[in-house]
Amino acid sequence: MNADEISSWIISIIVLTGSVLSLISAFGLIRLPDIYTRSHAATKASTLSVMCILIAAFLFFAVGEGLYSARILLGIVFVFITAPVGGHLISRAAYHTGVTLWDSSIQDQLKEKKRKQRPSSRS
Amino acid sequence: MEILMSVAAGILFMGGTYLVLSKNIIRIIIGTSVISHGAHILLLTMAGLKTGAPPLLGLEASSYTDPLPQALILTAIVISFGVTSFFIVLGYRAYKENGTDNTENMRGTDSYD
Amino acid sequence: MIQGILTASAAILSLSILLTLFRVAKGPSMPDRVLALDMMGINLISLTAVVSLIQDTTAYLEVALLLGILAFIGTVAFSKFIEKGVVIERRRD
Amino acid sequence: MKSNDVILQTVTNIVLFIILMFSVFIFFNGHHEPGGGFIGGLMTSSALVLLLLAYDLETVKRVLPVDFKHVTAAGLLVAVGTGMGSFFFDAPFLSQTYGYRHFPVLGELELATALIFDIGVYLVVVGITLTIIQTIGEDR
Amino acid sequence: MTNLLIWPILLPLLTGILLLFPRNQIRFQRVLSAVSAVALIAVTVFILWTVQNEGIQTLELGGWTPPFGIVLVGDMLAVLLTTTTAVVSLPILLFAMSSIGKEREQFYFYAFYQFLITGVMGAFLTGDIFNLFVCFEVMLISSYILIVHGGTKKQLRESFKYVLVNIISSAFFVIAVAYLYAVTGTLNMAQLSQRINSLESDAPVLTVIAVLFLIVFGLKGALFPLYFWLPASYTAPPSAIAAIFGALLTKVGMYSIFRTYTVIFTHDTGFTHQLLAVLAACTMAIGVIGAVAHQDVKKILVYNVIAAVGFVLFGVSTLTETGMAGAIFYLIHDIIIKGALFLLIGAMVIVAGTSHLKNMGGLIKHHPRLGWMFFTAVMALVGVPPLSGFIGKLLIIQGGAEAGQYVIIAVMMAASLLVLYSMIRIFLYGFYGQIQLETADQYGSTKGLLLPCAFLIAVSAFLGLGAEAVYPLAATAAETLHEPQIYIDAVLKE
Amino acid sequence: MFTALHLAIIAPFLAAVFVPLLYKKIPSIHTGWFVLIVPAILFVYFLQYIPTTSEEGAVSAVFPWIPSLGIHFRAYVDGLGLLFTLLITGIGALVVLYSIYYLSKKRESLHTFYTFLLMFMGAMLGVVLSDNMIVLYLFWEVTSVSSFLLISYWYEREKSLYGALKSMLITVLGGFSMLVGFVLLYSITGTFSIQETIAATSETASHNLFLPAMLAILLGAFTKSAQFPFHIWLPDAMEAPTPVSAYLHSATMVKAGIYLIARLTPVFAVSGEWLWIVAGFGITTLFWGSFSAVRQTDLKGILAYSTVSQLGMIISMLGVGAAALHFDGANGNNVFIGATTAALFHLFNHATFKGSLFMMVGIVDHETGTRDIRNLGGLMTIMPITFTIAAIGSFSMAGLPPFNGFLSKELFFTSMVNITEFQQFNMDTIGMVFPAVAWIASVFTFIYSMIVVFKTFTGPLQKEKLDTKPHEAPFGMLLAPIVLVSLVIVIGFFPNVLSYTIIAPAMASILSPLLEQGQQFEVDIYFWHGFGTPLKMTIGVVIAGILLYLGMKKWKGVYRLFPEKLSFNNLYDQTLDKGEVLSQKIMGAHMNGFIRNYLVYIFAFIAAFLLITMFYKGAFTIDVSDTAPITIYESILFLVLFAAVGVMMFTTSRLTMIIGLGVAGYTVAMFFVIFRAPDLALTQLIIETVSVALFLLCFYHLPQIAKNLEPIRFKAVNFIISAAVGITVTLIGISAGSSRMFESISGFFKDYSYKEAGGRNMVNVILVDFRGFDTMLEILVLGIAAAGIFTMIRLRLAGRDEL
Repeated sequence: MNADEISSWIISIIVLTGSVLSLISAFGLIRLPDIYTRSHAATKASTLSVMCILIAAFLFFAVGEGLYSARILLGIVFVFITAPVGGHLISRAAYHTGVTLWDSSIQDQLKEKKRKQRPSSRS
Repeated sequence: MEILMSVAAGILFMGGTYLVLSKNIIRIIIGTSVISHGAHILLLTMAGLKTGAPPLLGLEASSYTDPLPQALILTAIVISFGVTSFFIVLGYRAYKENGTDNTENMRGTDSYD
Repeated sequence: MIQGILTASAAILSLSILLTLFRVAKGPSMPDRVLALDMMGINLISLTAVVSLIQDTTAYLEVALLLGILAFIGTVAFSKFIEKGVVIERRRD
Repeated sequence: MKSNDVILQTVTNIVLFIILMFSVFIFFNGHHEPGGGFIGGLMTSSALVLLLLAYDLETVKRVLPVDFKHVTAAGLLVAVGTGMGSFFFDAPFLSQTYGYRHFPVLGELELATALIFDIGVYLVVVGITLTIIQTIGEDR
Repeated sequence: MTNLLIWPILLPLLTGILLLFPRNQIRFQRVLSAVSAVALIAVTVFILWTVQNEGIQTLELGGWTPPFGIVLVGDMLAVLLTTTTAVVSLPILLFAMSSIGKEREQFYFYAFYQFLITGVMGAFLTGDIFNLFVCFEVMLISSYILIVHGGTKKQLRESFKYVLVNIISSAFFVIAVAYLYAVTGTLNMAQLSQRINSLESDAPVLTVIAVLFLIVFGLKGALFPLYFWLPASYTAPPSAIAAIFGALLTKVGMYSIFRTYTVIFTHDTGFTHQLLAVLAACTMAIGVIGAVAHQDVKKILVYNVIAAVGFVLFGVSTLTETGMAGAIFYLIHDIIIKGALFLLIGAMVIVAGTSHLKNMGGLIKHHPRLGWMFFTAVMALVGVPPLSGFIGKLLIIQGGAEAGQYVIIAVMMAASLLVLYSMIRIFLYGFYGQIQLETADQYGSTKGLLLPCAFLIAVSAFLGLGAEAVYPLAATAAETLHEPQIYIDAVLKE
Repeated sequence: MFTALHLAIIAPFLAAVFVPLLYKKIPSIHTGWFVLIVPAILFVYFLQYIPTTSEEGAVSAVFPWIPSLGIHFRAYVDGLGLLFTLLITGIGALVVLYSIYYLSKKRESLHTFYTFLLMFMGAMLGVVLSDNMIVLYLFWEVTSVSSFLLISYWYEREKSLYGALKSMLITVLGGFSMLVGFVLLYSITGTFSIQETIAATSETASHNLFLPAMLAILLGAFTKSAQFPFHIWLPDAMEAPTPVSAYLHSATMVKAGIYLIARLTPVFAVSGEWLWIVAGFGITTLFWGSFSAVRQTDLKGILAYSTVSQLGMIISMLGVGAAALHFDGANGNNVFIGATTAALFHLFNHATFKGSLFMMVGIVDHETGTRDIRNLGGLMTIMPITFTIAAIGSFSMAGLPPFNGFLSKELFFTSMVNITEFQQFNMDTIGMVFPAVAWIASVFTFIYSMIVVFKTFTGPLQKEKLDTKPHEAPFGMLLAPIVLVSLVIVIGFFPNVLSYTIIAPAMASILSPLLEQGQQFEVDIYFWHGFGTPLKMTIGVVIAGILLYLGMKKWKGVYRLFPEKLSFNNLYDQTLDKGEVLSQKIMGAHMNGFIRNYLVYIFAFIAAFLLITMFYKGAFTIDVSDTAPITIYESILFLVLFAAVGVMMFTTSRLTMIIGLGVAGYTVAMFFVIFRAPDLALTQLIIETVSVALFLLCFYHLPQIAKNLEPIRFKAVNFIISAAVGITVTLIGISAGSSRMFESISGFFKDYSYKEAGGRNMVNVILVDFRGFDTMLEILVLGIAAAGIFTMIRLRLAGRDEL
């Protein structure tokens, strides 16, 4: 087993890990009870999965063809920046449009805060 | 694969046709978009899905995919984008002006006498 | 063998796309669907990357990056639409 | 509802830069790698759309005081103009040519008239996307 | 002279682009578009002259030899039609200037008009089936906008339907091209012709594709049973726009059937052309039935557009040189006379203040010139010699007789009679009958509207009386279509 | 060559151009005086052809109009043409003269009247003097059109319009049919020249298009000559001003059909069908016209039906005369020649007496304000000259001596009796009908002739029923009818004035095959030709006629046996009415403005056409040998696409639908990636995103989609249609993909993209270089769309009154 093959194996393992992670997060998306919990699965786990796979791709081309692809790096950075923001925006939208929490949720801090602000809020 | 993709195009056409045949403006407009997706998929399929490198000569592969259909699809996609966006706005304006999103109420009077 | 693993990964990724689509279809709320869409976008990035590994070509890397950008823009647009009903505001007050 | 979009706006500022860079890159690379006028133009306009999403029409208009309809027309003019350039060489309409030229600092570069044509395409695409979105956005 | 053939496309295109800049300078817009329209006539006539003297002209765009690049082919049919288009576009433009209204002029009316002409010219001249699609789209998107231009309720309502049908037909156009490419591996019409005609065995799938093309172009050209979209959408926009539609839009669809069914799909004429003939007969019938059913002058005319489609396509379906020459002649005539009639009806509606026959009457009292022009135009439409409709009809009948289609000839003559009936009713109850108008300009005046109509009628008369000058051109065109090898040799230069 | 002859033919048209000018510039003089010059000069001009045609035969001059189609304007003057020409110009001059007094220059718009009249005159000249069928057809149609205009001259009257429309529809129907007939003849002989067709008779007769061509042409002739059952237009055409009736409906236009039959006799006479059809229709019309005339109360109505009847008579004689061509030579044994003589002679006579009668009616109408015989009576003393005219005209029409009508009636009876001796086509048996019907019809002719004279001029004067106080007409108005009745008398006494100048040359044209070089027909018409069957028949007619006239009240009930509902007039009206209602039903049934229905039809037709073609032609093939393999993730992606489409189809939330569209679009992009099209994937992705953004932008304003808006049946139809479309697309896709027949042209792009166009991305090179034109037009589409959207949103003219 030479270096090339070893690296290939490593890369493919990372890819597989990434994809399994993605599958898990997909299950999370389906199984979890409300949007706020689902958003954890959707944003965190799948961000990790895509990171894995992009890194694997970077390695693949770096090792295989000696190509250090700036695009992949850029992509990684980009996903890293934007994924949380996206999750944030969706959750916020959900909350503002009054999507209810799971029955078993214990805490809703924002609600209390909002209640205090209500007189000034124009909502 | 070609057969599967032909079926896919057929499904897109079917879905698009079904949507287009409903009475609602939104559904109709979306239906046209779906139909054009079907047309593009079909154009790609018809050229043959033979394996080969993407049509980039830098890759120095032994065989390349047929680039011509891709160029045609690109043209078709862009055109249908222009037309669709026009159609969206048209649907919106038609709704605003006629006050209905139901095409059954958009018949227009056709009197003979 | 490696091709096999990569193909399997691609299959798993497609499967998770299919699963997210279930969420898109089911909802129940709009944000649920958008969330699922966001995740689907991310999975598509992964899938694109895997496919470019399978085909051993760098031609799709732009696609992957672009997908990231667009998934983001799409998410922003949808969540703004849900939250405010308007996608682009004339003037913020 | 007054809302607080600080997070979005901050991220947008960064991301916008990335997208615009990428779009210019993809535009110039178009002749050899995936990309070109359409995609570059669409990227640029999607960057501007992001700007519109994060801010609002008036702000963007202040930042970019351009009539995008004229951008569209100019783009068309550029594209048609490149085609007509071949009239001076008695070549058929839309004949393209290319050559390599040495530039100081930049080194050897390929110069293709097709690129000018592509600039036309780019301008048109940017022009129309923004025209459409602005027009609809301004509609009441 | 290399680039001669591009000018009919380039001229309106450039004009249109330039008109996009100064939106509010109506004077500039008018002058530029009129100048461009005149120049277009000059250019197309010059090309016609060149083609007549030197044979088929081609222009390999970008310098790429066909079939790899796009080639513009100016054969006699295409060139005749571009010339006719140029000739009809000028008077309609002038008519628009005095009737369309300031607001529309400010909102790019002239630019869209020029773009429409660009698309039409491109569709006539191109020798590439996919480029034909693109040209169609240019034409269609301009037509969408022209139909809705002004945004009245009726326009929005009808243009929605019009756009919808056309989007669907465009999608089918794309898949038709896809199928054709899959089977033949090329897009160039000349090479398509060459390849399909070189087939030894019969290719049933090509027949299916031919039928698909017939459907696609039939949708654009309002062939039975795909004409549903036409009547309402042609009556929605202002008269000038309706005129250019009535004159040109369906004609492009007809031209495409003409082209594909003579140059390309001639491998199974027993099926395809018989189908075309039957559909043509049904089209005539339904067109005149619709024309008889209505009392609204615009509707009557619009259904006559459909009937004309049947006449021309019947000529095409005969596949005889006489029949095709007749179809070409009739096509040219129909472009001119439909333009004239739409303008006249438009003027009529303006002066009568209504488009319904019941509310009209006695217009001839105050508007004799309008009335007599209308009468002349109707006679030309019906095919009363020596006006322009006659020669085409005669040749189509001859071609039909050569092809043995006696039943369809009978249908055609019956349809012609009903065309006469439907149109003469407008004259009888609109221009004749009880006088309804108190003064000449009770509702509107014909100022500036009659000259364009007169011009078109003069052209029609010239086509009929001077048929000797025009017929050889149509005959040459028909010969090229009848012998595709001429076309193939000219394009592929083998 | 454009000769003086051509000029003479189109002179009326040229003159017509100046009429409005004269009317405007010189209002003090009645425009008719200027117009009168034209027919007068032409009459004199054509008189000089008499020696030529009677001695040398035909004169012709060719002016090439569309020689490449074999359409030459060949002016051809022979005996037959000249006969008609002289009638047209001669009667034309008289009618114009009459009209000068009839039409007031103050009240009427004379310029239109005379323009139409001159157009008509020119057209008639053209019909009878053209050798080319197409040119003949041209002028034929112009006569229809100009007569339409003349009938509808008083355009504010409802009845004028009705009559004009009727005459136009029927005559143009015939015209079209005739044109088809000409084309069929052309496809047999290859020439449009009548003379050449006659020369080629031997080969035409056996052709299988011979009979259709004949029938088609006869339809044209019958409609024009108002033959039963197409005669219904003629009575309604009486709404025209009387000069028009006198001219068109007695002397000229209706005789165009007769001209055509006469002209083409040599071509068709060889067939028995011709004989039977022409003679049969003629005799039927003769009877029906005369029978119907008796029941009319309007003087013009009587004359109209009388014209119908007389035309039938002439045509029956022409039909019978065709029997002559079944024999050789023009010797005394060939008795059937006499029928042709009679036809031509009566043609002339009819023009004279009917013209005068029409003018007489016009005078009565003009001076009393009515033409209804129930209101008229006792005018004999007040209008003696008019009475004289009426009497002479009517007696001639009734066939009484010593007027010319008697002579032609005798000849008519002779020919009818003779035909029963013809040995072919069952003429000798069933042919007995001809003399019988002819006699009965003549009785009715006698009756209505008496009605015209006696109901108008004798009996009590009913002043209270008249609008004006009747008095004799001015001399100018009487001049023209006086000329005509003088002709009636002169020809009555000296019939042979016409024999060799006009009738014999005309017969030479009709029966040309019978003549040898330099030979002429012998035409002798005498008052006294023995106390034979014809004379007995005439005497019988007079006796029966007088009896029936006197006892009219007793048998008038016969007419009530023919219910109004079964008349051809009613048929015509019903056809138009029911036709309109039916067409409205047809259109209303499917053109209901509901776009969904239109689309259902369109899609159904598309699917049906394609599937039928496919299975009829056996085009469906599957060939899997050259296809790419299917991998798992591709099939899962396929499922994603499928699911997305399903979501879109069945959701009721607009946002879900838009998301579904986005998913479908992204999946399509993914397929582009898998199938190695990075450029496409990039474009598709961005465009999908922008489209979704646009949807969101616009649909914020739109309402939610109503649930369960559509009933199950509606959905089921949609589903079936859409499934059919989907299946069609798939099937054709599979079979087209399986039957690749040629190598694609794309190899070129691989070879030359970099070498010639300097780019490594082939797709991009194709877009900007190889197919740059596509791209240019494509961005134009985008530009137009953007400008259009801008326009659509900004420009709102709604609320304006749009027509």
